[in-house]
Amino acid sequence: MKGAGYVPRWLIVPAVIGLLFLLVPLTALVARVEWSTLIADVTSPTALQALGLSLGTGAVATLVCAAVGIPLALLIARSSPRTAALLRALVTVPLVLPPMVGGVALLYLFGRNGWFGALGLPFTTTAVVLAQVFVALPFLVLAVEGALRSTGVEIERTAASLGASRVTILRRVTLPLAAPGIVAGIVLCFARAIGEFGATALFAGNRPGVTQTMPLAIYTAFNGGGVGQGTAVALALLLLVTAIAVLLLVRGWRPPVGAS
Amino acid sequence: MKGAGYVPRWLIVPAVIGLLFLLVPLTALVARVEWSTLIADVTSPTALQALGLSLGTGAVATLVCAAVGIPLALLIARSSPRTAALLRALVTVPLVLPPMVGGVALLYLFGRNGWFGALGLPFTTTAVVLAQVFVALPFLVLAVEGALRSTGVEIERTAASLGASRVTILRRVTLPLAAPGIVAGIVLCFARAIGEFGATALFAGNRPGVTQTMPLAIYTAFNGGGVGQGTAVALALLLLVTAIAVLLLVRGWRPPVGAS
Amino acid sequence: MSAALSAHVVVQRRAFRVDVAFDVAPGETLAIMGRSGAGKSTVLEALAGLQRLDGGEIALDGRVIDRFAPPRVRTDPMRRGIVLLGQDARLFPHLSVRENVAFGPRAAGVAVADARADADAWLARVGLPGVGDRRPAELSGGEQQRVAVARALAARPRAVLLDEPLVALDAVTAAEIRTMLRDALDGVTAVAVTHDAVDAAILADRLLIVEAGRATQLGPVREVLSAPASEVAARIAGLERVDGTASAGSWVLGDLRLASTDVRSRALAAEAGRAIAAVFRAADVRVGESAVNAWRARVVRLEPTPTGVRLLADVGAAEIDAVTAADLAAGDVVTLSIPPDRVRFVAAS
Amino acid sequence: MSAALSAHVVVQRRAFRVDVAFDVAPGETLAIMGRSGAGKSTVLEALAGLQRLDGGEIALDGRVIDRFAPPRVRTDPMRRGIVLLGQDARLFPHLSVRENVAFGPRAAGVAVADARADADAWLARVGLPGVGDRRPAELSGGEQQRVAVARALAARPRAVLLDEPLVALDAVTAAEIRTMLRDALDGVTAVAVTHDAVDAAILADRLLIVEAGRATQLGPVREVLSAPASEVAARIAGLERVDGTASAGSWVLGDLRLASTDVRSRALAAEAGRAIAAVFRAADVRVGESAVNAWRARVVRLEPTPTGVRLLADVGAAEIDAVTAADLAAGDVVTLSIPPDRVRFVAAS
Amino acid sequence: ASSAPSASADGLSGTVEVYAAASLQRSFDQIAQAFETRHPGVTVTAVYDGSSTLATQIGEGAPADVFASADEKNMAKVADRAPEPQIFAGNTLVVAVPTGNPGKVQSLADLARVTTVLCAAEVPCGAASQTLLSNAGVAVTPASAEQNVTAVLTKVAAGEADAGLVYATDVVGRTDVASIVPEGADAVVNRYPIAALADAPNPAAAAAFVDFVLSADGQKILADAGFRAP
Ligand SMILES: Nc1ncnc2c1ncn2[C@@H]1O[C@H](COP(=O)(O)OP(=O)(O)OP(=O)(O)O)[C@@H](O)[C@H]1O
Ligand SMILES: Nc1ncnc2c1ncn2[C@@H]1O[C@H](COP(=O)(O)OP(=O)(O)OP(=O)(O)O)[C@@H](O)[C@H]1O
Ligand code: MOO
Ligand SMILES: [Mg+2]
Ligand SMILES: [Mg+2]
Repeated sequence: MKGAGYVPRWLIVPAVIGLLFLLVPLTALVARVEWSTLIADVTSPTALQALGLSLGTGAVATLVCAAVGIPLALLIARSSPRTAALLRALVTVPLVLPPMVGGVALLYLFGRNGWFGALGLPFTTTAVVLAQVFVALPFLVLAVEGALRSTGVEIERTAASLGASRVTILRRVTLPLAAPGIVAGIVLCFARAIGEFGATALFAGNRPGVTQTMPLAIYTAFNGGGVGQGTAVALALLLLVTAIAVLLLVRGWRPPVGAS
Repeated sequence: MKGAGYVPRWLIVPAVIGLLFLLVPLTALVARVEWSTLIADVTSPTALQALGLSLGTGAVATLVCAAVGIPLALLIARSSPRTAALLRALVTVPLVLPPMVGGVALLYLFGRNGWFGALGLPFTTTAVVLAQVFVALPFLVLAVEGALRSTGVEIERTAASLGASRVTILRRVTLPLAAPGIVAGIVLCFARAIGEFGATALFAGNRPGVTQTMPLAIYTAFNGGGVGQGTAVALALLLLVTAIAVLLLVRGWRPPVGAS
Repeated sequence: MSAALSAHVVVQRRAFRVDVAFDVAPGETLAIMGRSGAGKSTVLEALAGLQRLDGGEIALDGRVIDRFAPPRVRTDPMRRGIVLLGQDARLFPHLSVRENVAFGPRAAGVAVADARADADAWLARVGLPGVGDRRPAELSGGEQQRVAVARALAARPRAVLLDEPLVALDAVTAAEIRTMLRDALDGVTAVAVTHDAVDAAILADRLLIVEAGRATQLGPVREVLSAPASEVAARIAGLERVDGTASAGSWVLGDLRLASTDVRSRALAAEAGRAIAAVFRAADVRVGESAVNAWRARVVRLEPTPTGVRLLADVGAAEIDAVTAADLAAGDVVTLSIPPDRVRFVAAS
Repeated sequence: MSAALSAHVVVQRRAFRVDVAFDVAPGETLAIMGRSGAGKSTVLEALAGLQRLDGGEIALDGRVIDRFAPPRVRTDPMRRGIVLLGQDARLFPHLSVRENVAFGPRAAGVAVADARADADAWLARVGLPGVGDRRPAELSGGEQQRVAVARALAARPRAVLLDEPLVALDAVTAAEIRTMLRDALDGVTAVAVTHDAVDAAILADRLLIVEAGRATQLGPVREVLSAPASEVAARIAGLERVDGTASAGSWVLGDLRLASTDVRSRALAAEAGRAIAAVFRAADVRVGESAVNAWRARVVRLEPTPTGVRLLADVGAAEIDAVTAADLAAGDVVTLSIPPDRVRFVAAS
Repeated sequence: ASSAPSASADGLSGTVEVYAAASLQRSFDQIAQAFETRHPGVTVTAVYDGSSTLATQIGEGAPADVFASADEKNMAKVADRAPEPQIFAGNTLVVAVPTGNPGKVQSLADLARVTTVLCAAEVPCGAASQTLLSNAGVAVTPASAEQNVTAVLTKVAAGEADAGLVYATDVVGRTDVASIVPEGADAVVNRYPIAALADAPNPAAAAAFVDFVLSADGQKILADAGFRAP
């Protein structure tokens, strides 16, 4: 893409309003940080344990989402318009549910009395990952599907007529061309997984070191906290900064030019 | 787009696994429905009031998100790679925060003692909309931005050289070409707004008829419910079915061919 | 390596129907020419497997790779061993030029280093050494076209389909690539769609004329171009074609009478009353009196040409120099003539 | 309505630099020809405002619309009143064909019904009545190209830039569209990039030859095409060009000596020792002895042409019929000749 | 609960997983510490959340050893796993107001006048609030029916609400809210049951923990946090 497009300049006004609306509340949050206890708060074993758990489960959940979500997105993108509309609606369903309800559903399914109760999943770290996958997968699928649809099939046909197998086409044409959308989907997915609270709280519980991720630690701190819930705010900041660092790292990575 | 692309057939396996993982928990939910009280539960004044409020605030929040989010997505999509990466990271930030923290931030900002306390927003329906916008806007922006980037600027340049003003280009070329992505973004945004719980609970509170949306009603029912939490499950189903109906309606709508 | 191709392609596109059948011998090149929208690209896409058949069948070395009637067959494009160079270059935008050209060999399992060396060699052959590291978007239109040619040929297919491979190239470059293509297609089964009779003459063994979805003429290139069976075929060959009647060894239209020194033409013209067409090059027509093969015509229009003026008359056309044209205007009556060794007669319907 | 265009375009693209200056009078059409990658499209994109200048300036009717040096000016493409028909058709995929053509008028504020009627009229002019309701993807390559032509012209710009408007069209359709374009461009300021000397001759008043980013020749079309200043210009015009020396009113190269009946040519050749080039059409060269303007040459290659054979000799080339060619093979020595009224001399450097 | 028990002086070992209502968080953190000091071989893991959430999880097989609920209703939900609950504490309501008491709230009656937030009637503190207000004959339309006490406190502390009804234990040690003990508060006591679960992974430690909560040491910590004796 060379040069700029042509967009009405006054659109900057609503754009900046939107951006400010997202960012100013966070500055209000920062304004409430108790700087005196910040270091202690964010370096407490609870905080670090929760952070590690969040990053670990978030990463695994994102991998799982990519592994099943990209194929699902491909399936939808390459289906007939009718089938695609149906599949897309089905994928959107879990999105609509408050995560807590999703957590209840997972608990019913995998709980003691559930169909898969024998697996003994609830209240384990695996359950955290499952809860995150459940809430984050739709975001990945819908974002990737959009990208795949707009890259179109013409270029796949060209590759096919050059003798490339389906796997080669996928690896060297379809996925690289949809890469911006896939990266966007993975970012959405990871961010959603990292921030997930409701489903985790119900399905995995709030067990320090096992299922207590950052959002649950924040919630716990918030419930138990005294003045200004300083610890909760500090933990929220920690989560934010870490997540941004991870995201910038991911975004900064680009496939090497002309790679084969 | 004519004909099919070329995708390895075995990808259907992970795709179906992904789809099942999203859908089977919901059937577990349905299995717990108490059919005897279902009708009464979903037709109770509380349920219907909450549903109406959810749909109304969700729709308004989606409109607001579209009004500021599409310009923001355009801004990002047409920025230099560096600026775009930064803006994208900023937009992703609120995504990472557990919604509850977002609600606290909003409360700090718009609360009586906050910078914008004079507006008197908390405990109003407006606050519900704001909370929904805060959590849903990033999804819309990131999805739309991906779509805009992949449509590229070449076709905008063609339109410009045919004498179309920036507004005309936006209206007749840029937005229509990105339409699939925009629809996807709006769906994501609406779904997320409808399902929003944490930020609403903290920032807007839980006033039946004013700020008690479906997720809050579900949670309230869940807290008050007996062993089976029948009412909560019934309300969750009601939310699901309604949302799917709305989404299918939106998805079913297509711009008329050759419209001008 | 090169395969025999046998095709009967039937494709229905809305009201438009393509129904064309032909065979290509192993190593042979068949050119397809026809007007815009005649169905040429549709035929190539069907051969490549990118367009579903609505009838007929396609076989490679006797093995059916596509058949409409039961038992249906539909081999995937990548399993046909046929490479299509489409009408749009459609380079992979995310790959370097070198990786674009190396794509086919890589897909066929050639080692990376070998495929790249091969790609560089092909880029040199299409006159683009040193652009391997660029992205397709950093090339001019003609350069992209040439990379697409290199990419198609580098895949070393059992049969190659070229849809207007020399379009968007200037005369000099086109001549170079044409020569390169002729060598590269030597011994390779190929079908090439072109709008330029020069391409057909140099690249192909036989020429198929397609009009409105139907094959109207198929034969050795020289034969089709020198004896075009239709107005369209004549115009494609750069010839004038005027329908008349055979009479006493000559072509006759009203008062006009043309003789030919060509043996086959005279044989045709011997059957009195037979519908025949006179075929000649406008460049061979002279303005001015002549003992034989002269006719009076009214000037319809005068059009500049690169080296002179093209005179369109109510019967025939001439290419004349600017000096001669200076005295003429539309509506004038002039005498045109053509040497008998420059006229051919062909059967008309 | 039509504007005077004055341009000095400097664009740097990596190592490649375009630096070309020219004026176009109101209503005039300028053709640009040159080899693939010479910088032609870059010039048009700069004029349209889609390519940033790295030097020079562009003015329309004396008003600067683009200038590199301070005070910098850079008018948006949509405010220039210049329409570019790019090398790719780039139709709007989401709009019907009719809406594509109506896009320019609609953007200019024409009422919907009028713009549509206008679009239908333009579609008829490019030979595509009745396709208005289709999507661009449902058209053949040549049909898309014609829709793009219609879309550009329908916008009724103050100046129109055409990048290879007749590419991808068969000879018959190209001739029709060429005639249509000639009428449509009558009185419209236009710059047309083409690879076909016929286009230049018919459409343009003047012709600019661009080589490797530089203008090497600019003048009335006929003049440039008949007296090409370079090998490239000659090949573009479809001419042979052989460098030699003036000697006693003739062109001389070693033993070879050619005379011309052309007055200006003889004047040039009168200056003994001056470097001059002989320019002629291969089609005018005959095989066989002749009293004047004959030379012996070795056959380098024989190439089929649509109507005969092209003989490439070590000096010059000839287009001969197949019968003559049958006796020849590469390496043979033949006598070639050309009538003195078919040779021109031009100054060489 | 999952780690293998290892022998210690009193024979107790391993971990004991305590599921406790959110309002017990601060006192149970102290109790856990004291319990661990008493039984060095045992590690206490406390999981805090709303009582109904915990009850649902225990019903679905959460690996809990002990459940301490904020009300008897939620304890009753898991009757099959917690057959013998014992009341270990009581809690009463106070009126929380922002520091400085901008609404000049003096009594329950003032709650009808100012912006008031209450717990939703469905959660334990909400049910208690309803009882307290109707006993006093005050009709309050809350600005919000919050899902838990923390939400009520947050809104009061932020100055959003002029008053809210919370547990006496919630305001202990907080400087951003002041509290007023309303008339009739003593009459509405919320009773907290605790039970060692029947299928506790570590039944001995579970029983010991329950005993400790009911012991004088446990009761002392609870009393310091503002709880009443059962
Ligand atoms: N983005 C780019 N980066 C670097 N070089 C470029 C870029 N775009 C074009 N070029 C080079 O600039 C030169 C001029 O390109 P241009 O497209 O103007 O050629 P052209 O004369 O239109 O050729 P053609 O007849 O093949 O279309 C070419 O050599 C091309 O390789
Ligand atoms: N998707 C489609 N739907 C309907 N008609 C189509 C479609 N694609 C092509 N056509 C029509 O089919 C006919 C043949 O198209 P095709 O592309 O084969 O032509 P072509 O001979 O290659 O022409 P050109 O020389 O212009 O490329 C054209 O008349 C075109 O309008
Ligand atoms: O301690 Mo509770 O269960 O939040 O009322
Ligand atoms: Mg075609
Ligand atoms: Mg070009």
